Amino acid sequence: MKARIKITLKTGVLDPQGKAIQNALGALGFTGVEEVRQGKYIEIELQEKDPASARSAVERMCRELLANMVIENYSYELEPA
Amino acid sequence: MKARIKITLKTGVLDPQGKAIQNALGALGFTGVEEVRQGKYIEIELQEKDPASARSAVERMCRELLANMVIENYSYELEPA
Amino acid sequence: MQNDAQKSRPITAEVVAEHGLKPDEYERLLSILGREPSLTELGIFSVMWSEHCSYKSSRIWLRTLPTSGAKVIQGPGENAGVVDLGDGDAAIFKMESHNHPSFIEPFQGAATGVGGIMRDVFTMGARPIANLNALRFGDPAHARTRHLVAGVVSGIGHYGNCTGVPTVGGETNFDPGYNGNILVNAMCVGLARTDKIFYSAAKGVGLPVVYVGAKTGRDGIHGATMASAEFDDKSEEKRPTVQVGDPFTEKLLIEACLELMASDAIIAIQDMGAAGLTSSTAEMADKGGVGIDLDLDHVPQREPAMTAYEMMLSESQERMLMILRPGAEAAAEAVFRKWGLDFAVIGRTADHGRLVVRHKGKVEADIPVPTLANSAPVYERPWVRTEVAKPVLAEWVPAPNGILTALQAMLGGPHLCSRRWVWEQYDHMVMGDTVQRPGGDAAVVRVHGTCKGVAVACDVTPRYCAADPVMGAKQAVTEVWRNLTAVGADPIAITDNMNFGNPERPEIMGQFVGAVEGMGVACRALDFPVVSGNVSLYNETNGVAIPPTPAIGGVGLVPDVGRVASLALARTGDLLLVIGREQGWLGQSLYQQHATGKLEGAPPPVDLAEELKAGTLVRALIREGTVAAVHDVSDGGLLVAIAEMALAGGRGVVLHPYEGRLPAHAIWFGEDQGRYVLEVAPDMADQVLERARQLALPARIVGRIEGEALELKGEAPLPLATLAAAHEAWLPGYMGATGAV
Amino acid sequence: MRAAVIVFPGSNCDRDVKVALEAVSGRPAAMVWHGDSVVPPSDLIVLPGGFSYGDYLRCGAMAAHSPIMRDVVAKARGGVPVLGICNGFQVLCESGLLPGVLMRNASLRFVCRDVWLRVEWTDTPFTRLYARNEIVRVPVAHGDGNYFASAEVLAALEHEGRVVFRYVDRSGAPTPEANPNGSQKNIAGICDTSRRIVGLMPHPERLFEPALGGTDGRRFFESVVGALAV
Ligand SMILES: Nc1ncnc2c1ncn2[C@@H]1O[C@H](COP(=O)(O)OP(=O)(O)O)[C@@H](O)[C@H]1O
Ligand SMILES: [Mg+2]
Repeated sequence: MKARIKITLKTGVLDPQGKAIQNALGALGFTGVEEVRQGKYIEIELQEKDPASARSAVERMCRELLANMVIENYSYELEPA
Repeated sequence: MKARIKITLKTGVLDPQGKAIQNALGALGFTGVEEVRQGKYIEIELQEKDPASARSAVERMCRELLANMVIENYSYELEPA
Repeated sequence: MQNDAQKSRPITAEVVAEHGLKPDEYERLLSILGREPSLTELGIFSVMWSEHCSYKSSRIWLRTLPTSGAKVIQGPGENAGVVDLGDGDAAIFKMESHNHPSFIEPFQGAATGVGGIMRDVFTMGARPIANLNALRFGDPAHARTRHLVAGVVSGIGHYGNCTGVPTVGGETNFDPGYNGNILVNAMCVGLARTDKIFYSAAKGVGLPVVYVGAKTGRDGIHGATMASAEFDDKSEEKRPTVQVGDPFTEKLLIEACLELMASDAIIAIQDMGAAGLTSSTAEMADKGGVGIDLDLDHVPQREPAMTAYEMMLSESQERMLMILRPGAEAAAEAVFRKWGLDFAVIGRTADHGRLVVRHKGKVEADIPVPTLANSAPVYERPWVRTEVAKPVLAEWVPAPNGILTALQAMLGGPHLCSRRWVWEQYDHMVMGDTVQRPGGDAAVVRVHGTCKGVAVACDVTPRYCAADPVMGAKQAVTEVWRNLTAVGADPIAITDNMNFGNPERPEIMGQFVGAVEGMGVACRALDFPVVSGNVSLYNETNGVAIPPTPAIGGVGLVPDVGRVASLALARTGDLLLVIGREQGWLGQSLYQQHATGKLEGAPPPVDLAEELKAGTLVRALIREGTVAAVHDVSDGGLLVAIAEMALAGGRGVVLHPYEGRLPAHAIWFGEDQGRYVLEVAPDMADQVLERARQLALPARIVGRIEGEALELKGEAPLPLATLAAAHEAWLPGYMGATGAV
Repeated sequence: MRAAVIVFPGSNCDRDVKVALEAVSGRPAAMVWHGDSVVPPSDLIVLPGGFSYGDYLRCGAMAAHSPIMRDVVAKARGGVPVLGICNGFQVLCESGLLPGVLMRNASLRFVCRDVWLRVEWTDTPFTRLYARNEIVRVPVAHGDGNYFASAEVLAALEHEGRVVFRYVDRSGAPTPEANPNGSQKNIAGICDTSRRIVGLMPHPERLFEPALGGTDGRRFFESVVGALAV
């Protein structure tokens, strides 16, 4: 299966990249940009065919490596490859 | 409106991060990880209420700043904030 | 076999053109092969015959450069040049351009440029100890400049910082002449033992040909030919050829190669640079006088369904090719696996003298090696000498309202402002041997575990070269020599990066010929041979060429890092002396540009005999400890040099008013060559002046270190704080937060 | 003193810190490969600076999961002093031995320059020979040194006196200008509750002899060598 994982900063955690993008957009003349938050997007191809076990694997990958739970949240979708 | 933007590497473009993550997952004992690709996930809050103009603004943001069109593709969803 | 080789896409005129081969060049290929090439063979020849790999326009002129000397161990012809540092130590170095890729994708283009030049150095057995980069951007006001600066600088930092090699120096210029073609010239210096230097000749038959490093993908296919093609507005379409670098893999590759090199497993080794597998196999086989049988099935591949054509032309980064001693495979593989790198035997050397490329059991190419390596056309392109304008008299250039006001304006502008914003993004201290950091005349990196140091600097003044390529190139070589001298080093040798426009235009070719001539003259007079280099032509967009830019990188030896000089003023009460002839030369000077908005006339002449005398004296004074600070006089002239010394040391100077016959502004801002500013204790001044006099070198006292401002009779004092603020503000102000994303 | 320096793929200050340790202690430091499972008996474990695993994903994240770290964590919990410099500090945070995380510099640019540090506490093995509130000059060289922790953690760090180094100006004031990366409270280095595990972004090993332009970093190593002289 294929996992599409989004890793985002928890609210309240400052996001220098997001800020910089927001400023840059302003400098480029884009108005009305109220907030920008930057996170990570990770795609993983798994041999696993069974949704349940794929799900638990991805859960563990996120908690153990992909996300730093101090500052980040994660969410993901699974789909048959 | 709110834009959820995914920036991904074009196929064929080397993704050192993805490769490193794949190796690390293997070292952590996750088997059957066939490929990992890392991209960016960006959320933007826009004052704009009109979907059509929001869309065209986001398109331009992606092309002009957010995505490096030399090596990256982008895709996004728009939703009422 | 040949039938196999011919079974593939028909070679039409379009296909030939796509490969950048001129019709007459294709005719030449047909007669050499005696048959129509396969598509793979056409691709192979197109990269081998590209300007970038074949040097077909520059070769005959490069031959005229002095390349030997008492300290030269290896001159041009290998991956990098090698010079002797004594005690069994050798410095291995080279400079190479990544101009076109950096214009198209500044971050990756610059990053892979750094990676490529480091591989040229460690492939010879050296651990890289210093990186430098010479950067030329367009007009700051040009729409793309800011974006290019941000991308190039972070790309260079990204790669050098991650590999743990200090980036200790370079140049950053802005000039509208580079609006359409920026220059990114990367230089790397490495250290090796003289008895452990590795070469690329694949000597011996039946030896394993080994591929190590990263996997091969479809990266930068035709990068080599692209680097030799003139830009036009459609260049955007060339974008997919940009390669992505992985400094992490490079770092592992450095460690793995050096670890294996400590054994005797390697017979020959060479990086896969431009034209990857093609040029590395061809060059190694040719130098070893052997043939090679390659089986592409064994090449580690990153993408499915790669063709022989793609594998032979791929420019995927972080790859090396080695010829091993038979039986050493297992031990060698263990080393590369330990470092998590691919290792594959992809062929064997053979006695048939041909490069035979098989893929899936089919012969895709079968070419006699000598033909492949040496049959590239060599052109003696028509050229015309550059007209040199008459010298500009100092009187013709208007005086400023105030000398110090002009100084502040100039130091606070793009040409003379502090480059700190750039070099603070580079780790210039990693490896723990950086004795002199960026910001001075030359950086000094200690030879690890000794008290010796390697001094490095790179330089060229394109406005001088544009006005007079011969004198400009002479000046570039000399200024590098002077920069090394100013820190107390014995200059040893140079590498160069010749950046020019389209050589098919006689006036451009004339610039190249003139520059090579000027370099040769200076190198001979200063005993400062050329041991490596690189040529980048076709730096031209819609018929507009860059200013001729022969970038020179120099290496020198500091016998004792405890006896180096810096430009920072050290002691209040000391006197400042200037040595060297002063004639107030304002033609092509930054002051002329500041005052008139134009650059006119001939550039300042270089007197190599006087340079030698001045340099020898300065070096002696530094080693005796007679001088507390030294700075050579270059861009902006005497007053700019003094101001830079004051800023670096945080000490003010009371300037002695000039009372000679020349206009004062010509004395303060003239760019006469061959000069140094020295800080000496008052009781030593007479002795130093006397020693200069004995050498018939003009020398005089120009000021005294005192207070916290620059003071000149008849003008309001210029506080250092004010000057520093202006000097430091321009670049950060210009860049703002860009490059951040 | 027996020191062990852990070498991750991509570490690049391992040799620098080895040189400093050996110069001060006069004893060879053991270089321990990330793939090993045991750290040889040591009085001190050092996680050096660099770009372990290319700093991909998050700085220090992958190194924190490399085989050797299990034993490093075990020995640290068992009382062996552990020092993390720059990337090593990031690894300590990612592995949970120290709280918080090091985020991208607020400027989003890599920064390499000397900074002024205030030594806040001298009761760690690494700061004994400094004076409390002494101002020292030490280089930083990082792109991700922006210390972040939750309000509770920050309060605890301050209250328990675990902020060991702070970025300050020359006069000792923790101003925003003196902060090279946007760290909360100008935090440059912290320790754990046992005060034996210390992580900092600046590189004391880079200014420990006159030839390199300064010696303020030297006492850092003299402190720990003295403390552990056995
Ligand atoms: N301008 C030059 N001056 C002296 N030597 C040069 C010059 N240009 C190229 N060379 C030498 O020609 C050889 C081939 O150059 P290049 O193709 O850039 O090396 P590589 O293939 O290793 O990148 C090298 O030995 C290089 O030092
Ligand atoms: Mg090479």
